[in-house]
Amino acid sequence: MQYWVSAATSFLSLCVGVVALAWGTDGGQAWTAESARRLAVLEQPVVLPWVTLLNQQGKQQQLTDPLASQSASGLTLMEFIYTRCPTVCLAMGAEFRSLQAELYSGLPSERHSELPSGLYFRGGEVKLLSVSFDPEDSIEDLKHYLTRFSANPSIWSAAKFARQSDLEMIKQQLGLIVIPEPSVGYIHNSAVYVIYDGRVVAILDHDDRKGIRDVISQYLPGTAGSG
Amino acid sequence: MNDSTAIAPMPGSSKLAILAYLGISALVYVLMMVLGLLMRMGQANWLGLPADLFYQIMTAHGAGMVGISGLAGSAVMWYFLRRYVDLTVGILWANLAFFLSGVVLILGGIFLGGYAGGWTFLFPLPSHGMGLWGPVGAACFLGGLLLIGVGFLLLYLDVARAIISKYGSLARGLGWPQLFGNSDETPPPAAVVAATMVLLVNITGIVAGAVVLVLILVNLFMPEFEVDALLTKNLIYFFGHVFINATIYQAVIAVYEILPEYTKRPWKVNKVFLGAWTASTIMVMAVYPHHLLMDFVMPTWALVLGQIMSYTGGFPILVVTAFGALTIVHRSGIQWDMPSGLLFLSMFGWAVGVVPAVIDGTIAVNNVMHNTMWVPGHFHMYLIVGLVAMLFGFKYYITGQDGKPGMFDKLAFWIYSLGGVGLSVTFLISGYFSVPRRWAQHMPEWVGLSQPAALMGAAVALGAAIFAIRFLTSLKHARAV
Amino acid sequence: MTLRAVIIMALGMVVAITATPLGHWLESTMVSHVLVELPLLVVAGIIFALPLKPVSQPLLNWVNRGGICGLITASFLLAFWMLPRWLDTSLGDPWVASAKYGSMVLTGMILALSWPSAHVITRAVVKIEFLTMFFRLGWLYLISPERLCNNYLLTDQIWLGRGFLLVGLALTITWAYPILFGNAVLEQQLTERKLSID
Amino acid sequence: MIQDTVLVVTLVLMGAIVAAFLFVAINAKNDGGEYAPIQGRAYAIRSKLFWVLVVAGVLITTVTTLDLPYAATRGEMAGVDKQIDINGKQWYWEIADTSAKVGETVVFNVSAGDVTHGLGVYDQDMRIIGQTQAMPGYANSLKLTFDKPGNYKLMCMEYCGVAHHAMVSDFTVTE
Repeated sequence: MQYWVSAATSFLSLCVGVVALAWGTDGGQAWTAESARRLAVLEQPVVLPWVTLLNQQGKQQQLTDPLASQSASGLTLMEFIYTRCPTVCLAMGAEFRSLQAELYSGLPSERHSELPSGLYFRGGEVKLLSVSFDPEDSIEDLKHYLTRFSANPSIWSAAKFARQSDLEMIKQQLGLIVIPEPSVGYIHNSAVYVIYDGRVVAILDHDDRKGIRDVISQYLPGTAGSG
Repeated sequence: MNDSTAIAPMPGSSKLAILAYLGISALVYVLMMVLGLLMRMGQANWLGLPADLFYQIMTAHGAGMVGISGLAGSAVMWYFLRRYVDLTVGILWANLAFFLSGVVLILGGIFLGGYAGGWTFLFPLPSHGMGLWGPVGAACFLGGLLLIGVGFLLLYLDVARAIISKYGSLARGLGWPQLFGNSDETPPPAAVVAATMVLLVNITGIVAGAVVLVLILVNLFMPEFEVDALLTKNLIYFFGHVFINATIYQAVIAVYEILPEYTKRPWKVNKVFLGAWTASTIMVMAVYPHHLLMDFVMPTWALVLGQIMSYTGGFPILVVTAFGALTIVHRSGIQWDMPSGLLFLSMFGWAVGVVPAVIDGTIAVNNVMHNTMWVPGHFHMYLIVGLVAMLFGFKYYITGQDGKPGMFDKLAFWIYSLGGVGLSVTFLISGYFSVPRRWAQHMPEWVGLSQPAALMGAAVALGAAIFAIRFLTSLKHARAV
Repeated sequence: MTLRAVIIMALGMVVAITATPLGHWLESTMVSHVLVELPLLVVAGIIFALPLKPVSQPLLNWVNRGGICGLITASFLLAFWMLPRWLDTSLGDPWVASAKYGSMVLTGMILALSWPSAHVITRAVVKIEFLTMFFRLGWLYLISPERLCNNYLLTDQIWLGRGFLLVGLALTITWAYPILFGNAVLEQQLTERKLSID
Repeated sequence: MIQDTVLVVTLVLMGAIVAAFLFVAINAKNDGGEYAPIQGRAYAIRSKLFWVLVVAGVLITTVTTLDLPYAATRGEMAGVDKQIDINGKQWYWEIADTSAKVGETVVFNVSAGDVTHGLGVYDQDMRIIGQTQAMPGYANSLKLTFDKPGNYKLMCMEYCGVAHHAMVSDFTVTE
């Protein structure tokens, strides 16, 4: 009898363990905190709070509305940076520059079929936004950052938080990690946040071009060609 | 344990377990030989075998033969070792249970999941099925291997426990005090020495296999974890080589135990014997780079060491075990019957198979022989004519079929042994003609080589089938365990 | 030193890790987090379980025969906190951090209450699986193309990978030596508890 | 051709083992009486055999390891006329150049794009003249000198999936 009780408890602990691991990885889909927050956003988009930013011209703007000209149905690709960043932010900037070239073909929509593959979008509907989390970044620094990557002001803007307390809220809500590190500046998780209709609908690797295209064509079907 | 199902007149769960091991292995051997025959017939253009099916069969044949050889070899080891140490019957059953569940997964992975990546699952092939199989099929196959590994791990741990509790340590099990020190104590019997060697190399091999299998499984589902192909290959061959070698090293215990019974001459465990087994322990683990001689990026020293180990690895077999068997049989007045005949044949098969193996282990030769039919040529020689003959010899022995062999037995013996030698020689000759191994479809000029090989393969399968039937129908006479 | 003193020291260690900057300091690198802090908590748990043993033995004989159930539970607890996701989350979320501290101490207690009744084969399997897992994790951490934890640098991760391999190697040597060359304690253990599986 | 030497040596040595086993098998049924003298003679033969094998082994090992096929992979390219990059993929070879001239010493730099393959170079008689493994992440350099003109074949030697046997390309050596 004792034997069977122990066999049952062992089996039970095995089952509970398997279930716990499955729960802890969203059924094997999210092994890291990064993949977990991306999965969570896909399942349940995060509504962005009312956060005021200062852009590279020193003007106030809302996080959800980086360029005044943007239409309500537009889409924003956002990333978090700091301008002194010697490593990953450079890669992110370079990636945004090439994305900008792709977005801004300058062709009217009826001629999209003539575009070589990869050049899908007409400028104006997809915007780029680089947000600095570094309180030491000045308006001048933001301006330099954009110049360094030949940003087109009608597509790509840079901004910083008007109030540092907003940064804490954003970190909480989006799972953004920023850790000061004496030797490198900051450790942070690099990603592209896709904002649509005031909500973060996807978080992707900054160099995941295919993923970014797919999301854009999902939300703006009229403007994107078939992948 | 419930003994009511045990075979009369000598009940006992351990006897039932050993007979289950041997019975299952007899059937699986015949089945796997038929699979081998199908492949040869396909290559001989006598059978329209689609390539995907050919490679699935190849995968099943390889994994099946290696696995069942491990299982049958461990039964031989267990049977004789139990004469000297106290083994756990429950573990023996547990291993069988793990083995059979592993087999189910493997067969499912191959024939339902379409997995045809070869039993060596050379990374990153399992994740590149190109539509023929997906990650699930490959995972079933790899998971099956893992399960089988867990079962064997349990078995070898129990053997280790038993040997340590009687002799104190594994070094004593290998007879080191007698070999290196001046100990006057009687050294452990041959079965204990051999079992110690086998458990040492196999536990090490299983650990390496368990690491690499899980890494490949991770890679299947998370391809961003790119495993290094060369490191993986090293571990796979370490594990694979050790495991398949150990099958023979555990089955040879039958020769040590049974031939002396026949010849009334003792198989003396002396310093040479102990030295040979200690050397084998190290060499079996260090020789695997001879599988990697064509990986030019490997360090030169490792490859040269592979060549040297492959040469010296033949010494204990030729100079000690095979020579010992010859000595013990020579002018002994031995009575030739099925057990003694098959065991003597097995020593021949092992010894003669060493020759092409060692020659292929030479770098200059490997450069033109690696992955040609030469390679299966050598190991079919010492698996068919060596290991399997050894196992069937033991099966005749345990079912009490010594004494005058019947006509069918004699016929099967000659069909099997000549077929086995012939099959291996046709493999070797194909290797001489540079025919690559593992090709579903042969070039027209090679088909002529496969046709006699298919006939020989049929002979081997027929012989083995007769052995198997004779074994299964004589179970009721089985000796006590 | 009395048992009481040892327990108080262990308690002090747990408090130091969970409630003082020591914990924060240990968690500042991945290697010390995983290979120092977590094992220390497990050790504390083992110590806490010492006085419980005689009290709980009747119950354990009932539900944890051969220590199997406990060892399975402990393995899953350890496995859970080896998930980069939860290790990472524990750094920012105090609830998750508490769960981590608690479950590590619990793991130690479960181990202490299961190990003595575990069969020698069970122990060997656990040990082998344990060191094999160190090799697997070490290898995985060394080849991971990206940061597994947002809170740690890639180089940190590589150091942990090397640490895993080193610990695996050290465990292999420590456990293999007596088996290969013999020691009195082991022999005694083995003869005392010969078999009981069938 | 090295295959001929290999076959002859193998057959001779295997023949010796066959002879030894036949000799014992034929004499086995005669009871020779005391085991000790038989054993004594056998041990004497065995120690001779051991030393013969040791001496032969040292000689053979020395001779056969003087010239290893690994030099090109270690970067020694002296006397090389041509380097050709080859990349193995499921299931074809990407070959930078499929021709060479008689007498030219060619180094094939062999790698793989997906899984492990093996590059075997076959001459016009369909015999291997050299091979190396093709592995993702590694480049093995196989050095060959083409003495005879004709159509050579590059074939896959390492099982790489269901069309493994179809992974054959041509290589031409001209005067």
